Amino acid sequence: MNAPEQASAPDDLVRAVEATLFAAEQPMTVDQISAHLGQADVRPALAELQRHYERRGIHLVERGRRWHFQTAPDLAHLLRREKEELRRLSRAATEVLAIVAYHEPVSRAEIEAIRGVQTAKGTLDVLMEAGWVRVAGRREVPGRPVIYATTAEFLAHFGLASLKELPGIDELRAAGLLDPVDDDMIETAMGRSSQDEGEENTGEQDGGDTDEEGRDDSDGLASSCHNP
Amino acid sequence: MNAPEQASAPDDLVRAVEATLFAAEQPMTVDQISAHLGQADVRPALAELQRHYERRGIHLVERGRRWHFQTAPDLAHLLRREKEELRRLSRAATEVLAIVAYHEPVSRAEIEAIRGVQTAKGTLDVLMEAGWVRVAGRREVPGRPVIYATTAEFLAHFGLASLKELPGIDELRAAGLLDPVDDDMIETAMGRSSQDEGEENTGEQDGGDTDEEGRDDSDGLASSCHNP
Amino acid sequence: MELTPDIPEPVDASEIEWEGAASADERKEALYLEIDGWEGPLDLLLDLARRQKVDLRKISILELVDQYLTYIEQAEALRLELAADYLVMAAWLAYLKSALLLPKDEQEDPSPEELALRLQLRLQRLGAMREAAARLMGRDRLGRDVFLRGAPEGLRVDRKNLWQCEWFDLIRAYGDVKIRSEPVVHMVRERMVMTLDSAIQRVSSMLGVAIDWMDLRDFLPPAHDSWANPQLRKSALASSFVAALELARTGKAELAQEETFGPLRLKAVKP
Repeated sequence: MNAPEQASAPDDLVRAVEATLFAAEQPMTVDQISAHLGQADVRPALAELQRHYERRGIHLVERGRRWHFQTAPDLAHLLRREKEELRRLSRAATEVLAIVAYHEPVSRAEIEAIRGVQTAKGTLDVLMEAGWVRVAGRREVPGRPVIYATTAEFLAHFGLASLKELPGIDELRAAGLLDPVDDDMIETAMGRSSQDEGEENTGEQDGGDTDEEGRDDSDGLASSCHNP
Repeated sequence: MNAPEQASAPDDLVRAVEATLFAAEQPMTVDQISAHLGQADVRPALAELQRHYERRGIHLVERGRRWHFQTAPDLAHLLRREKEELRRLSRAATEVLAIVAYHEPVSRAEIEAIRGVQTAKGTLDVLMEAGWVRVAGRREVPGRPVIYATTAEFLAHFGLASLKELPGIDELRAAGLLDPVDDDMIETAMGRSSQDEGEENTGEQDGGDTDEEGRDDSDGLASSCHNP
Repeated sequence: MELTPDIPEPVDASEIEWEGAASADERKEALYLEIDGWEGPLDLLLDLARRQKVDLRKISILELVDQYLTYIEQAEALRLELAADYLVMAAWLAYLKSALLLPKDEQEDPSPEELALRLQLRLQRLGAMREAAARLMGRDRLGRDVFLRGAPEGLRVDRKNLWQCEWFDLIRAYGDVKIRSEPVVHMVRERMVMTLDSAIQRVSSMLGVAIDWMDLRDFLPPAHDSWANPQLRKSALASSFVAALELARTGKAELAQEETFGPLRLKAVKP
């Protein structure tokens, strides 16, 4: 199992990239590393480092076009104990996160259509506060709803190089399960009358986040769904 | 120079020590590492890691019986990179610099008295950052004000052998640098209006004492009295 | 909703991490108690569908409808107050069921089969996201399973100003300071003037010997030697003018000017 690059000392650029990423407080893009090292072409060095580290206790990984070192996943059991517990996400939040990731960019109404319930304002806030979800603009349809997408931090946190690595995404797409929801009949069946939709749109036109609050209050019907 | 430990993948204990020290927020003693890894004897692993990393961009070092990773000393310059930006000295700063050069050593109060306006502390700071002005002690008067003087860098930047090479008042005057802008205008106005007058005018324009004319604003008033 | 004392506290959704379908069995017994366990009718339907223990693509919609309606009846029997959307869904499912059982030729568009398929797709979609969420949460997560460097040195880019100043700007600035701040006193010292006193003296003595009107300019010293300086001449003219005004004020001289800007003439007033 002798990898050739391990047999000799790394060259200066490889050492420099290694030291830079090691010292960095944030994951870095190729451009950032390159700018830090006098515009050198750092890609070959990154590839060499990635190979070098792949069997070590530290790995060099690319997440959403950003590179960082992290401990090897198989050593998690040794390291976990001293680290603080991650805040546990509510079931609703994990579901919303998955929907954003698999469908992005996605509006709140679309999230709600998939889940079949209103999404409390706090749920998206929690995900945005965690740095995993961001506002990605507005959809250019009537009402111009805000649309959401995931962030580079999301990819880094869940160990994904890109959204293409989301578990099972290809199968889900092939099965048509990631297609846009367009089903008025069932919308109606679930108590989300067209009147509600209208209000929603009006709310979103007001822009900003305040509309979300208003909606939760006004949709007394919907909120009472799971909180009778 | 093929070190034997590089030829194969590190064993699990080595990987565990590597990951542990990588993720540690503080340097760790052998006992702490060992306690973390089920009381394993980690010394051989530390020795192997130290050998492995000694030619890389990261080193494993022991300081005061505690172990930690750090950037290789020869790459330390990468951690603090300087980016130089060309910036033009502000008008106020240029004036203060000139005053220091002509009057050094000079206190801030004196600079303000000469400029006739308050001088922000930041202005002197900029000049000191530029390396052109330094604190040259304190004046032994009540309040012991700090006094400022120019530096060797100042002379070098402006290509001066010494401050004596600064042009004297007479030279400034000859170069027209002491002609007040406002009075220049009056001068022009007078020149035009007195052209019909002849001799006096010619004298003014040719005269060696050009500096005198127009210096006193009241002259303008006086001349208009008799200039038809 | 009113809970009788023997009904266990509903699980707060914000406290639990979604565990996927695994808990469905455990919940079976307490089905009718867990109104708060579902986030709306679709959630309940999904849970019921999972109880069929088949692929979501193969669930029996009719069976599902029956299960849902049974659940609603149970809840009503327990006099649990159901949210409106559960009841709307129940009504819709009852309609769907009857439509599915009707002869085919009387169907409207979309057909009940189509509606059943869509419902099934909805459940699949939600189910897929539930599973995806669970798989996502189960990945090696940064800060839980894998860790960044604990104490990175940090990279710093210090911006350093490279100050620029040209020689001419420096000298020019000093010139400006001098111009702005040199006190007037300085200029007076350097300038040759005829003082008002000497002008009064000169004008009044000359006026004493004059017989007729004299132009003010004739009172000035001859324009040669030290008096050739034009600046000094201006000063002498100004001072002589003021002297003339002063003599006129004190009644020692008369002033006359025939036209605007014309020659100013003066003559002694004989006592």
